[in-house]
Amino acid sequence: MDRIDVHETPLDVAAEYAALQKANTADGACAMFVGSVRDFNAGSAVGGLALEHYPGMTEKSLRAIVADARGRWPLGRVNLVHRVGPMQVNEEIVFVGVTSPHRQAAFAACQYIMDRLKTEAPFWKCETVRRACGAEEERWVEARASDQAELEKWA
Amino acid sequence: MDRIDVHETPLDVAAEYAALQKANTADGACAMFVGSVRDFNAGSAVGGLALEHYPGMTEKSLRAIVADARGRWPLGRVNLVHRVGPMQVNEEIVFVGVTSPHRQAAFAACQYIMDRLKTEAPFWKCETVRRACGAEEERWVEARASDQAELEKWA
Amino acid sequence: MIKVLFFARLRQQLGMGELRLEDFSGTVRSLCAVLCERYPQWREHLDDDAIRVAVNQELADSDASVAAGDEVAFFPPVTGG
Amino acid sequence: MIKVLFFARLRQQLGMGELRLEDFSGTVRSLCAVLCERYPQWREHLDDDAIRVAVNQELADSDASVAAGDEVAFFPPVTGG
Repeated sequence: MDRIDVHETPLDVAAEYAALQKANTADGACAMFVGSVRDFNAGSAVGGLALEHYPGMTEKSLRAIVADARGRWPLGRVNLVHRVGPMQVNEEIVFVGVTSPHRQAAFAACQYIMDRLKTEAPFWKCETVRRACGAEEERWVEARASDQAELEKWA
Repeated sequence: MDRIDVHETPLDVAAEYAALQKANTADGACAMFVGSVRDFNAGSAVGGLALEHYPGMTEKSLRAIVADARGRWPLGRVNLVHRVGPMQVNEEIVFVGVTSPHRQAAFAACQYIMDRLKTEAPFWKCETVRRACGAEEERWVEARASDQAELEKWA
Repeated sequence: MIKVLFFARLRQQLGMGELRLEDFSGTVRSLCAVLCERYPQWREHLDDDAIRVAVNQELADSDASVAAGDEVAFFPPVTGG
Repeated sequence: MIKVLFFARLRQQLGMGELRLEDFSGTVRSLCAVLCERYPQWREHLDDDAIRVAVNQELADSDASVAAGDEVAFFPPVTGG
């Protein structure tokens, strides 16, 4: 029922949505989230991103998060795909899609999965930052306190 | 910036997402919701749906809802499409997509737009219900108290 | 002249989708009273707290004013989405 | 034998992504002390409250036990999604 995948190739959001919706007559609600590479972060122009992960742990962590979401809400299909490796500005990093008979459950589960993923799934972003002088440098993205704070609403 | 549309032809979710994402380098977050026709509602098998609306008021109402969402959160693109007329089980009724630099804003705005639409946009669903004896009959869908209750979280 | 519209279940119950009323001026509540006087069989459907009203395509309450040129719509709670 | 992994910024700071430790048994905290004793220049990076730990690919705290055959990973706060 769950599709959980981590790969280096570009995400295909249309295909992910089609898999959630195809012949799914029981669920009237589908909530989705797509995170992609912004051109600006923490005051600097971003030229691209490389995503490192912990191969053995990543899928295990994502499966645990999705299982917890299923324990909280009545969900139909769950589809969670995360890209790793190098990627360009505007390319998709993560797709989360959740179907349910109920709109509130679909929204809540989609947001819950993202909030948990952001704080515990072993991914690390390294940005290529363009300085005003034209030089490029690599910079590890700092974790945000706000991501930790978002978790509290699910406690 | 906003695409708001009401039409009788099928929704194309892939195209709607593509329009939100294309060359959008400022927004790292895209939250979407799709509502579609379920095969079962309020204890009965559903064979299809016809959606009536109030043509003069519909788009006006949707525009006001989206404008209010923009007043609450920093949003990039907003795309709200609602189908009307006859449709089959599993077909899409509504698409809401919102982009933002921030994940929380995208999720909140998407859910807010759906909660407002569900309680004030002038659409009415008439289901074709299949009785156990094989007979079909048309039935106006009842509004849910829970939809009204959802609004309170935005007050 | 006022344009009055009915939608969905209410349209079916009243057996009418649209009517025009000459020389009315007052509130939504008094418009409703005029209609129920003219069509007594509408009262059970129209004089119902669940029924919503829009004046000139914006949601309104019973105290809203209605005058010549206005469009008033009565309908059941909405169920789109 | 214990397998120890380092990721992201921490991997770069320590200049090492993986090491193997013979004959260790204790807690995550004592494992960290053993590593900092062997590589004193690691202390400022490894002995930091922000650093997260996973034992056998599940998040763990400093009191978690580590024994032969375990895989222990140290890494900075995650930033995916």
